[in-house]
Amino acid sequence: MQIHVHRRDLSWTTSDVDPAGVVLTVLGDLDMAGAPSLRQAVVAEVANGFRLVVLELTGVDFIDSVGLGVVVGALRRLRSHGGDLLVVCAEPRIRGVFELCDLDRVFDLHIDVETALSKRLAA
Amino acid sequence: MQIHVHRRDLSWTTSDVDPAGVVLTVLGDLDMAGAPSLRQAVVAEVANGFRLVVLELTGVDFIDSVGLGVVVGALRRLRSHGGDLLVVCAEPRIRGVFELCDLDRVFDLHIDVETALSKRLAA
Amino acid sequence: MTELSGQGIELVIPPTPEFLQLVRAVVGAAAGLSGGASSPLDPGRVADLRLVVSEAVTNAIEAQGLIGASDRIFICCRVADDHVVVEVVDHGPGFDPDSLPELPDVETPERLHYESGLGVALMRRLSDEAVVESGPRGTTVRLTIRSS
Amino acid sequence: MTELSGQGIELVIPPTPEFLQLVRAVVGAAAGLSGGASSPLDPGRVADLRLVVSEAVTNAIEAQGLIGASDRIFICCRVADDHVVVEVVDHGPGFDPDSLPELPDVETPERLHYESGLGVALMRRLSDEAVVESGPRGTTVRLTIRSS
Ligand SMILES: Nc1ncnc2c1ncn2[C@@H]1O[C@H](COP(=O)(O)OP(=O)(O)O)[C@@H](O)[C@H]1O
Ligand SMILES: Nc1ncnc2c1ncn2[C@@H]1O[C@H](COP(=O)(O)OP(=O)(O)O)[C@@H](O)[C@H]1O
Repeated sequence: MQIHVHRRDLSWTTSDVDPAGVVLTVLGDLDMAGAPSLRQAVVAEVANGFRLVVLELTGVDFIDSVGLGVVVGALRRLRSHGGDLLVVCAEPRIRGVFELCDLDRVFDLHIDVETALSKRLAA
Repeated sequence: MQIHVHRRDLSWTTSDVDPAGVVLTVLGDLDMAGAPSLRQAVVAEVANGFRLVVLELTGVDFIDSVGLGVVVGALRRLRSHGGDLLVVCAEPRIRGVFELCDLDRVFDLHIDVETALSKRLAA
Repeated sequence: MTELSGQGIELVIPPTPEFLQLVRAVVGAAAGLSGGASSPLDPGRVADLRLVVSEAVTNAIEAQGLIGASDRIFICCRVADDHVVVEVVDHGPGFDPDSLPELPDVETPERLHYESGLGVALMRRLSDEAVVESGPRGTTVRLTIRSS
Repeated sequence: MTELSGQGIELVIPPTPEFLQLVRAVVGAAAGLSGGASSPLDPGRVADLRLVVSEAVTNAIEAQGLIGASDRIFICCRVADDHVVVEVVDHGPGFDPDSLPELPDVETPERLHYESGLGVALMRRLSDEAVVESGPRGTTVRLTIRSS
């Protein structure tokens, strides 16, 4: 496995947001080798009833089309359960790969978890 | 170049020791690609009149026989000018390579710069 | 084997995803190490190179997986004054790069049903040249990245 | 080319020291990535493997440098259940590994005049097997590292 996925309940961080939310912090290379771990992590959160996943990609060193595919699949899975996915990604190189594939039109790429959550609260 | 060599005058650190001393902190891989930079650094210090060189290898990630050869050559160069070389190396893997070649019988491998200098003062 | 195989770096790997990171490291390092000369590519273009090569090798691994071909995958990388050429050779079933399906518009809900299908587009967008030679015995992808 | 060349990882590099770090990275990674299975070597033995391979490739680069041979150097690495075998092939002038000069005793002042001559000894000490096939057209060194 080339990535690590750390989870953190949002209810634990702040009481202002959806208690059924979770932050998944991904570290490593999000490629064909790393993608399955992230896919499994998202499947598990949704199965456990979480409806808001914040995908924290700031520690991702590399992402390719397979990694993007998992992020797209995660959004579909959450939406189909009435939930939502927020993507956090500060690194220009990783943001650039989303943009190259026009996926910045599907996801807002937030600078940090706090910004992502506050924009959601404001919306 | 695969290594970086940082220099720091000892006279600047403490007044108890040889003012003509210098610490060379080496970072990186001390192999056939990295060795020339270290060799040049030692030659330059001796040419500039320094007679005590503390070689700080704690930031060395890899050393092989070429790297060891430069350390041996540095000792010879300093001794032939009436000086001395102290080697600082905390990392067991790097110490192990010295030991495999019996070079721990030529150099004391000190844990840190302070210990190296205090042992020298006590001697 | 190929017109490039006489020069530069070559790497042969088993067709499994665990080796992708290694391929990127080798190609990235080779692009920065043209035998003593300085790299023709700035860091941004090296990142592009790593990405397109990763896409090509991912496709090669997938293609061989489809037909259960355990042949190893061949990657070579030649660094010239102002560009880098990488070739990826597999023994998969081959494909026609000019008749790939298009993805739905990115802002439609259907788009979310497609988790794949972006690799060849990325290769084309980021490479200065992307040549595919493909047939029933396998595929060779040749990618050229110039200094920007 | 060699009995190993049908399996595992292969790497071909120009004969310059800049590529040594890359070779270590590839061999170290290959030893940890036997196509999905877990590595046969613990981290200490992987470090030994990186060291002996680095010594062998250093010698190959030196040997080709002596005669100005710009041929690339071939490295292959096969990972088995309980050991890793690496082969390094050069096109240098060859040598006789059984008639290398001995270094002076390590505690004598003369020893300090020798800045080289430790590589083959290190390879022999750390490898479970070190086989040298050498002739006027080049040298193949085959190093076997077993799990400790
Ligand atoms: N090397 C290859 N060998 C065989 N088929 C390939 C190869 N590369 C690409 N393809 C085909 O082209 C399709 C599109 O590739 P790509 O754009 O990379 O998307 P993805 O691989 O994610 O499906 C693949 O699904 C596959 O059918
Ligand atoms: N691949 C090789 N081709 C030709 N000569 C070699 C090769 N490897 C080792 N040698 C010879 O053996 C000698 C001892 O090698 P080694 O113990 O690695 O020390 P060093 O390379 O530091 O001199 C070298 O000096 C060289 O003459």
